[in-house]
Amino acid sequence: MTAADRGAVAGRWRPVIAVAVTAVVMASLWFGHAPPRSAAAYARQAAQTVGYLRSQTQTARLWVDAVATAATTHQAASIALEEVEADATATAGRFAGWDPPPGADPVRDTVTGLGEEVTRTLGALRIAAHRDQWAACRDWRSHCPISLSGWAPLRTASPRRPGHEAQTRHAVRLHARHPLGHRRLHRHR
Amino acid sequence: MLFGFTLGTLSAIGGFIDIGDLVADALVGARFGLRLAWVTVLAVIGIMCYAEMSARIALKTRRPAFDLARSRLGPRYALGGLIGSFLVTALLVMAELSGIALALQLASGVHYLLWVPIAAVLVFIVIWTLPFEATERIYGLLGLAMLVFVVAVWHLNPDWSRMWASATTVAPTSGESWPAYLFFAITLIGAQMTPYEMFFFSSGAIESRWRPKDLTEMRVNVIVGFPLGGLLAIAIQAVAFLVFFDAGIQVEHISQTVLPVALALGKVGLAIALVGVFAATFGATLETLFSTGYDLAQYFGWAYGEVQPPARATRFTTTITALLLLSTALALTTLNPITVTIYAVVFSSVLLPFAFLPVLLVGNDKRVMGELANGRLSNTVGTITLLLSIVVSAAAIPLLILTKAGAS
Amino acid sequence: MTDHESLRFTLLDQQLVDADDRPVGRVDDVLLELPDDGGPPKVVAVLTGAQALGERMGGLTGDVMASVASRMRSGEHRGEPVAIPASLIGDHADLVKLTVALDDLPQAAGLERWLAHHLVEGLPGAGDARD
Amino acid sequence: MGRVHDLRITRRPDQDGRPRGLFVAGLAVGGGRLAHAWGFAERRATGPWLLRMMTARAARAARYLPADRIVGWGPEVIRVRSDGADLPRLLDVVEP
Repeated sequence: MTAADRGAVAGRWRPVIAVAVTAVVMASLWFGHAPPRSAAAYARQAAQTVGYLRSQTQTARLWVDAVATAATTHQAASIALEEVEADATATAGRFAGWDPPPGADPVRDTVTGLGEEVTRTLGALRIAAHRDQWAACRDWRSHCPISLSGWAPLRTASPRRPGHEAQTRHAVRLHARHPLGHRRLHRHR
Repeated sequence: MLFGFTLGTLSAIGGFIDIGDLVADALVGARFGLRLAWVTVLAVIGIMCYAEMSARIALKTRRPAFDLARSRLGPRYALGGLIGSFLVTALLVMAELSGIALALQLASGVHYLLWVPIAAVLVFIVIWTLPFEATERIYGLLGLAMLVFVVAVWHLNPDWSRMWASATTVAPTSGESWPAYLFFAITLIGAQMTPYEMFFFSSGAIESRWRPKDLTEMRVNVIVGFPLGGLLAIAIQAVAFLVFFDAGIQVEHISQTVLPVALALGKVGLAIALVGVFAATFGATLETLFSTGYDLAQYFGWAYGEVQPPARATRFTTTITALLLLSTALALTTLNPITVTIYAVVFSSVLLPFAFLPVLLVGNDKRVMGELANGRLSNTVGTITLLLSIVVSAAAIPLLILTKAGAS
Repeated sequence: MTDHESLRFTLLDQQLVDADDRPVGRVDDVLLELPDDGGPPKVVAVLTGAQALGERMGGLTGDVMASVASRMRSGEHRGEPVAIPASLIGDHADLVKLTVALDDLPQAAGLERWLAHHLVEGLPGAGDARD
Repeated sequence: MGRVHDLRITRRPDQDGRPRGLFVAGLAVGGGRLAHAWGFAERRATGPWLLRMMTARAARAARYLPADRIVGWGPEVIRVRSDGADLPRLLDVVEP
């Protein structure tokens, strides 16, 4: 019984298997964390970063709207705004930490600029929420870096809405230089 | 009869919805709409089959299904499965504890890291003092609060034809890749077909002292409980779809899971949803801890169980306490619970065949099961589910790496 | 009608319980002895505990398991796995039932007793380890 | 002749008819590992179909080797009187 359970193959191949597994694990860790080196990869990351920033801004907007319609407690909304700001800071910081490949400096300027704007706005929002100045929060849309106008939150299920173009303003700017960026930005449609 | 019925049903729902579902369903709904709802349907059918099988084994032998697993897998493979599930559970309990703490944070405004140790102490007290049945009943009942997600779907006035179109499409949404789509399909399977649901449903059958004559009652529980859990899961996907999809919002926090309910039903809805999240994560913490304790105790033949006072099952109690401490420490590292959940459910899906195969074999063992051995339906669905789980298990890690855990 | 059964399904790896149905451990290995008269081998004892299991499995995992388990034990018999004489085995099928109580097997479940005595017993609400 | 996959044990009564202990009645020899591990070689299970089909050939190949035909019991090698061909199939020996 014992011999049968032990299996015959294991012994000789064990070191080979161990090395192979380690190599695959190391490679995949690197794959997960390697900075984008090519212009295309950088543009993809740029588009993804803008997508995240937009997602975070939109989330903040939903919470502010919810407070405005008394649909949520102030505690829950403040917590959510803190989370959103922290996420945006992390998203923007991650992108800013990558060196742009040759010729991608304009992309970096656009996206890091947007990141700074978004984090500043969300930070102001968080402070206003902590001070319980919810009325001020409601006005923030007008100077929000990512346009939110024309986006009716609920009760509209149609995929094509007026104002959609405005949402992807930055996408279009990226598109002018990097077609890939444009494609990635439309992932959420 | 009625009482036993509700108890089992609650256990089925409570077992189904946990942090994995709260995270994965909202994430998937926001990114893919209802285009992965079919995965939930498959997962419900698969888990119903195996939960019924393991409960039937428990009725017949009065021992949990996995008790007989070691002689089928052999000690080596069983040990591999055991170590794997121990690690996955540590991650999962960490995520569940964070889920409890995040629900309390949203309700109170106090930072979640302060709630983590409190949640852990609360869990420990419940393990130590309350009998199994009482705990199961309490969080099962509270878990019904999750039905608020189903109500929210209607209050969001959805375009039903668009929902249907999304639910009947098997393809990624535009801009998403196939690997990402498949990766999230696996995530959903890992979140919804969890081995501990089987453990728990079958242990519940033992602790409620069901006998072979209660077969019908047990089956009714399976047929009602698990589809209800699946309905809740699809409801979470649906509200995330309705609120987040068009806005291009990615789900990164538990607060976003409950946000649609607040938008649809206001503060009351939010409060009920938070109670539901609390109950689901709290119950799941107990369930995952216990199933790992059972797992280990059964492998080595230790005394186990909630029916015995802790001193009669000291190794069992010590193990789950140690696991709880480990998970609390993990939770306090401020690792993002959502990320940890995704990894945990993916690794859990890797281990699925190890959980399914022995149950299928014992269910067919005529010398153990006698007239309660598997019928044709159990075997057909069981075999298909097993094959599916093998495919999922093989594909999970490559897809995890390829999609960078769903990031692209 | 066969009068013999599979060792694999009715003894090895199965749950051991004492006369009062309290869990003792698993049948982690089986000790066979070849009688001098040349008859078939006889099951002398069943071995239980992580040490027996580790020695049976072998390999790195098994060795580690066995040595850890052996270090955790105390008394004159440390170094040998816990053996329960075959004469104490009652019924065996998917459960192996002993004809004695757990308390009469001082070797078995040592960790359980140690933890009960040193760690758990002192805490409130633990119940009594000995009844 | 093949690998030993299982032992068949029996309780042999002594002269007074009291059970005297567990003895090895014979060996289960040959056939695949999985056929034995999954219980198909000794007719414990008849399903599921797919697993049975996977192991059917191996299960038919498994033989029962009674202890009285064994000449030498070694730790690695077991010597047998008679060749393998006339051994009964395990499937035919065990109860249906």
